[in-house]
Amino acid sequence: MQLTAEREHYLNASYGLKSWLLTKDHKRIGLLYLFTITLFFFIGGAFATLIRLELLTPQGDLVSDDVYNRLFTMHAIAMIFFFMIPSIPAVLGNFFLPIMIGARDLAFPRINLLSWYLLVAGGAFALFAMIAGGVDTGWTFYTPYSTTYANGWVIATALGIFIAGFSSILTGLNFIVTVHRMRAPGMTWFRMPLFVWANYATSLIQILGTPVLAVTIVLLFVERVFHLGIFDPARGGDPVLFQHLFWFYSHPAVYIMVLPGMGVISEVISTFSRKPVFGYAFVAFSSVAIAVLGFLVWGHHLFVSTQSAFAGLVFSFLSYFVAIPSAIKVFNWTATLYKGSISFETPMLYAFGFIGLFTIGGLTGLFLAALGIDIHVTDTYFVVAHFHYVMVGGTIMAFLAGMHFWWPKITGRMYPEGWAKLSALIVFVGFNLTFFPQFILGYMGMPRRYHAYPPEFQVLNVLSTAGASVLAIGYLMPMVYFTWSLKYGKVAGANPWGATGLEWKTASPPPVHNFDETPIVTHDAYDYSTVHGEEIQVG
Amino acid sequence: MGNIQLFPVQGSTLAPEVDHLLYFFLAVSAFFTLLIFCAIFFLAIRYRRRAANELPEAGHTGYTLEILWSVIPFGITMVMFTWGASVFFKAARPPADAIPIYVVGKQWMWKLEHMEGRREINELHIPVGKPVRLTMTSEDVIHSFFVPAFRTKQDVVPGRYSTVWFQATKPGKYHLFCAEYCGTRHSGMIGWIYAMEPQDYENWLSGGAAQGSLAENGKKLFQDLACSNCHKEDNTGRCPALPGVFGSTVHLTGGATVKADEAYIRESILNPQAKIVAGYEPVMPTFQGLVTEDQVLQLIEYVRSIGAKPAPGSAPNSPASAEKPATPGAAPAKR
Amino acid sequence: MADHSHTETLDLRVQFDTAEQQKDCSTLGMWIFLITEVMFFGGMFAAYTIYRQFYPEVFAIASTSLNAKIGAFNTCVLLLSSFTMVMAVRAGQLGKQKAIVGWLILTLIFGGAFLGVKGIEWHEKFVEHHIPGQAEFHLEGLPQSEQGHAQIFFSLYFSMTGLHALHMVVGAGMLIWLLLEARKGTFSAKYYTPIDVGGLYWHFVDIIWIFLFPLLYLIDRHLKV
Amino acid sequence: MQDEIDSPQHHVDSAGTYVAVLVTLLFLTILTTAVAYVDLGYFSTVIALGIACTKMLLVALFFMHIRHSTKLTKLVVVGGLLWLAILLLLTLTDFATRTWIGVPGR
Ligand code: HEA
Ligand code: HEA
Ligand code: HEC
Ligand code: CUA
Ligand SMILES: [Cu+2]
Repeated sequence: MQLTAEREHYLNASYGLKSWLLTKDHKRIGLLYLFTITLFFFIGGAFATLIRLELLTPQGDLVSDDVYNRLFTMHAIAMIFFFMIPSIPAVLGNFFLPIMIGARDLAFPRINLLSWYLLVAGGAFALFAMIAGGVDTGWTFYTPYSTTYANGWVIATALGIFIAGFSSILTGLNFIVTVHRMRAPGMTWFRMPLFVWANYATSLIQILGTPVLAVTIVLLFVERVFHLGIFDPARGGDPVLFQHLFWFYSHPAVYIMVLPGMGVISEVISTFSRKPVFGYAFVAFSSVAIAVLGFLVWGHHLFVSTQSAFAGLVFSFLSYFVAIPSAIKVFNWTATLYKGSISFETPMLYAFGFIGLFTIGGLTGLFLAALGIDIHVTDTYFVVAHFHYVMVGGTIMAFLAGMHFWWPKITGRMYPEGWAKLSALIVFVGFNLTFFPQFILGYMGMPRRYHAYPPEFQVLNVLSTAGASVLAIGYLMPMVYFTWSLKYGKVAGANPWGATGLEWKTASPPPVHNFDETPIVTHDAYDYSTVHGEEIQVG
Repeated sequence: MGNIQLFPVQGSTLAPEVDHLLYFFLAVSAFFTLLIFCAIFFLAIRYRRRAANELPEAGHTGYTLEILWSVIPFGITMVMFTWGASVFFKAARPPADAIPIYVVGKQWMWKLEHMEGRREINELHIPVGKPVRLTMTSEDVIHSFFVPAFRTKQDVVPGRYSTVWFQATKPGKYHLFCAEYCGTRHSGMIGWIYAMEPQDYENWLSGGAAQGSLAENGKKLFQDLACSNCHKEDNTGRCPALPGVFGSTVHLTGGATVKADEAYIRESILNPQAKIVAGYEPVMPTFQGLVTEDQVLQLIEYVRSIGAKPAPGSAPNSPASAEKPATPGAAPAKR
Repeated sequence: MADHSHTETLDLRVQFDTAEQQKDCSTLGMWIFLITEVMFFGGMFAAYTIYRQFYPEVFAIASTSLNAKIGAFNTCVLLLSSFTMVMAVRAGQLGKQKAIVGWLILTLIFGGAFLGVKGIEWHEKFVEHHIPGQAEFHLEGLPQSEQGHAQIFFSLYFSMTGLHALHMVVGAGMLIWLLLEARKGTFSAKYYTPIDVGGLYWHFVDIIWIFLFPLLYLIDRHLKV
Repeated sequence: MQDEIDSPQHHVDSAGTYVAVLVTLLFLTILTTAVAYVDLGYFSTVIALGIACTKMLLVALFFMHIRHSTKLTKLVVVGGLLWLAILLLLTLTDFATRTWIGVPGR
């Protein structure tokens, strides 16, 4: 493992725009994804900033109601379909999944590149729609509003999501085949890092769920463009059917968003406690269990939609089953700390943040899954708070944990620890200030997607807006210091954290085909006795 | 704005039930959140890394703990489910003697009609202490009828009827929101519920009954639309007589039966061929496009008013009580 | 394991250790893709099931307006194309270059015939004004008030057969590419994975039609002969 | 390391097998069309779908070589059908129970 500057690695093996745009290297494709989703995160963040500014006062004074509706729609579309769903799997998963199982690349490198292009193409449609005037259907596209009444760029946006969906499907397909067929010698299923398990489970959802979203969009498309009447109430169609099909995908999709994050947390918690994850097998299986059970609960979004009361009962009941594997994970992470050797680098701080905020977000999910409470809080800010807790407090924290954790491996440079810790703190405080008040707002009855609201809700909204500006600073800081570290960061060794995964056994940054020699795996995951005594020299 | 309010008023019989359920959830959540937070905090401090080269023993995983922390949360969630479902079922089934009110949502207003004929827009007056049952539909997109103080809401879907009911406990003025996104002025589709003492309510009702009661208007329509040409009281001719129909079980050609509820009457008017009464020819024309949703509701109310009519709220075969699960599996009124 | 500095060939790309592994990955990849297709059509099957249960009589009458005999004929054409496709795969397994080309051409012809017949059927619908969303839409034998429900049947008919036809067109494109490659002599008994995998796709599209045919043309036809 | 690869697809079926399968498929097509004109009540649907499933099995087992493929491939197929069943059945829990408590919209 030589560390001379001349060593050839995936970044300096070839130069020029073409060498990136036509690359088949999963690591470079991971970075291409990183740029794309960062762009969409800031677009979505800019919309969020405007939403929060508008909600500072009860009157709708900053933008018109029509513009406001477009803002939250495009905020959600940018964030969900073009940032969060590709975020961890397509960036960190792409980069590390093959390395972690000791493969030279994914099974289908060309398809991998294609799926990035599909995301870009889909993103281009969505961006075009945003620039040309936006859409105002809400990210849920409920019919008949979206088919008959909305006058924005519904079709362009829907097409963008459709194309991005194929990107997601192809990534999932690639991962599944890779995990089944490309593992290095000795890498048995129960030696795989939990991050790989989590991405595997995610891929299952991607291939089984996304096609249903695709066909739903197609049916929306033909109804809007060709006036076929599949959901049209005027012809005896049922708009609630649309909601079923939409949520058949979109509920499992929330686990596409959170499972990879959980995988990151497993890696981080283990590394910074120097202990195998407690109950490894349970944590591994719980990922698959969440993926499977996640398909059985979608009707909990339809409790007041005129879905039959009996179906409501079934879906409420099933919803509680997903909570159990999630609980298993949270408890096992906590138990991992017991008798560990815990250090507090930035990734670990984010991991703590994740566990705490995901717990709150998840537990409030249980409120929503209860029929009796949901009839009051559905479509209020309580729901908004719930999902930002799991997605922003959960997944984004995990994404940042992963970015900091693997940054030295990706770039060969350390990020500045002090700044990073500060920004983690700012994100945590800003986040809670933004979204905690929304739980109260929701229970008080403030409906979501409201451009103007009664004055008694103002105080809490002001708090929320204040929090959002703190949060924005917290998110901008990593942008700055990550960029800074590319040039000025301390050069990182192969294994700066004393971690166990195969990715730490190869150089930083890794060579083009990941390993100079195909590794042969002889130990379980997280066997710290294999690294102990090597360079454990953490700042 | 000075007085910060952090909890909504309890304005209905349902509100305390939902709130109790909430307290239970809050307690469970607080317990687990604190448990996790404290555990992380103390473990992280207690086992912080003291030497750079320290390597802790890899512990063993026991099944006991795993089972423990799967089973206990599962037990708790089952309580959550059962309790939540029981509250929901109370909210789903209106009592037999509830006062019927009709609601039509449209972009972006609520149109409400009382049986006695008073019509309101974005305002609803109701008596305290009496259950009220809203039968709702939409003229365009999906809306949702939401009264935070009553802790209940229900989507209002075009082409179908949905039901929500509540019983106000305190006189007062409560927010009415549209909670399902319905387009540009969604946030403007709001109004007020006025819960009044029954006496005041009676006065208010009689105050503006100039437009004629819902059933009276329906009766007039029945004449104007020439329904009465066919549907004669004495059951002569080719058409079934309508008195007594509402709430009864109708036999259809083909052998199925259907309960004559709102949805069935509506279908009979807009889509008469869908279900043909046994012994009759399918000659009734459709009135689709000729009548508005409000008018359909008036016609329904008229048909209801000439249905079996014992003293309100008492007899088991009163129209409203007949709407309870009479014939499960009867040919469903799907839309 | 094998060193990875070897130059990439078609039957052994850098990321794989053995040709066997590569072939296996491709097949597995295609099967997984087919599962996504099952779910894609599944959404429409769900819609179909629900509306059929809503409006059984209307659906029966609307089904009758389709020509079951043409449908059956077309089903046979498609099954024939599946047969020629599997023969092409077999030729690949045996490394018979000429036979591959021949069977692929036959497959294309049958596939094209299917699409042609489908086109004729669609054209008829236009002539008969059975196009949902058009003001002139009218299905004979149904009262005005049921026309909406009939429109839903035809909406499903057009989306399902339309998307199926789209898959056929994609499949035909794939066949043409295979044909060109086969004529260049790319395939051999050692390397015929693309034909194999392409075959899977083609047969899958066939299976979808096997279900569309009874669902759209046959069920409840006896209710109104 | 890979999962078991019990060397799939080295098995070459005879052309006769394929012809036999084709003939069966064509026969079933004609059969299902003919039966559709006969009123068997409820069973008409069952038979139509039963025949379709048989045809699917034939195509999958023979033309798509499921007979000779790995366990994993079989698992993938079964899994896919299971998920289709989830989609259909859970959607039907709503649509099939809409009138159970007799309150419109519940
Ligand atoms: C990453 C995304 C994510 C995740 C992980 C979740 C997780 C969960 N969600 Fe959430 N949800 C969303 C994103 C997510 N959700 C979004 C985006 C929406 C709104 C969409 C829209 O309408 O626009 C939504 C809406 C939503 C609703 C509909 C609300 C409504 O519109 O009325 C419901 C209802 O049941 C729900 C439930 C749940 C449940 C039960 C979980 C569970 O998986 C949570 C499990 C986790 C835990 C339970 C915590 C950890 C466990 C412990 C600490 C142990 C103690 C546990 C017990 C006592 C059981 N969610
Ligand atoms: C992954 C998904 C995701 C993420 C990350 C976020 C992030 C944020 N969201 Fe998002 N949100 C959704 C998904 C997400 N949201 C969804 C699905 C909805 C529902 C939409 C619907 O109803 O259809 C929603 C709706 C929603 C609402 C409710 C709107 C309404 O119902 O009326 C609000 C209101 O506060 C909100 C706020 C925020 C805030 C403050 C953040 C913050 O975390 C964002 C912080 C990030 C930044 C601030 C970026 C930093 C960049 C800059 C500071 C540059 C600024 C530049 C300019 C201003 C030019 N969101
Ligand atoms: C041309 C004659 C005709 C006219 C006009 C007509 N109907 Fe009917 N109606 C019938 C016949 C015949 C039936 C029984 C067959 C059927 O169910 O369609 C019927 C059935 C009904 C039923 C179901 C009765 C039951 O016993 O279940 C209702 C309710 C009804 N009509 C209401 C109306 C209303 C309201 C109007 C006016 C807006 C109207 N009808 C106009 C002929 C007519
Ligand atoms: Cu009506 Cu929102
Ligand atoms: Cu959900």
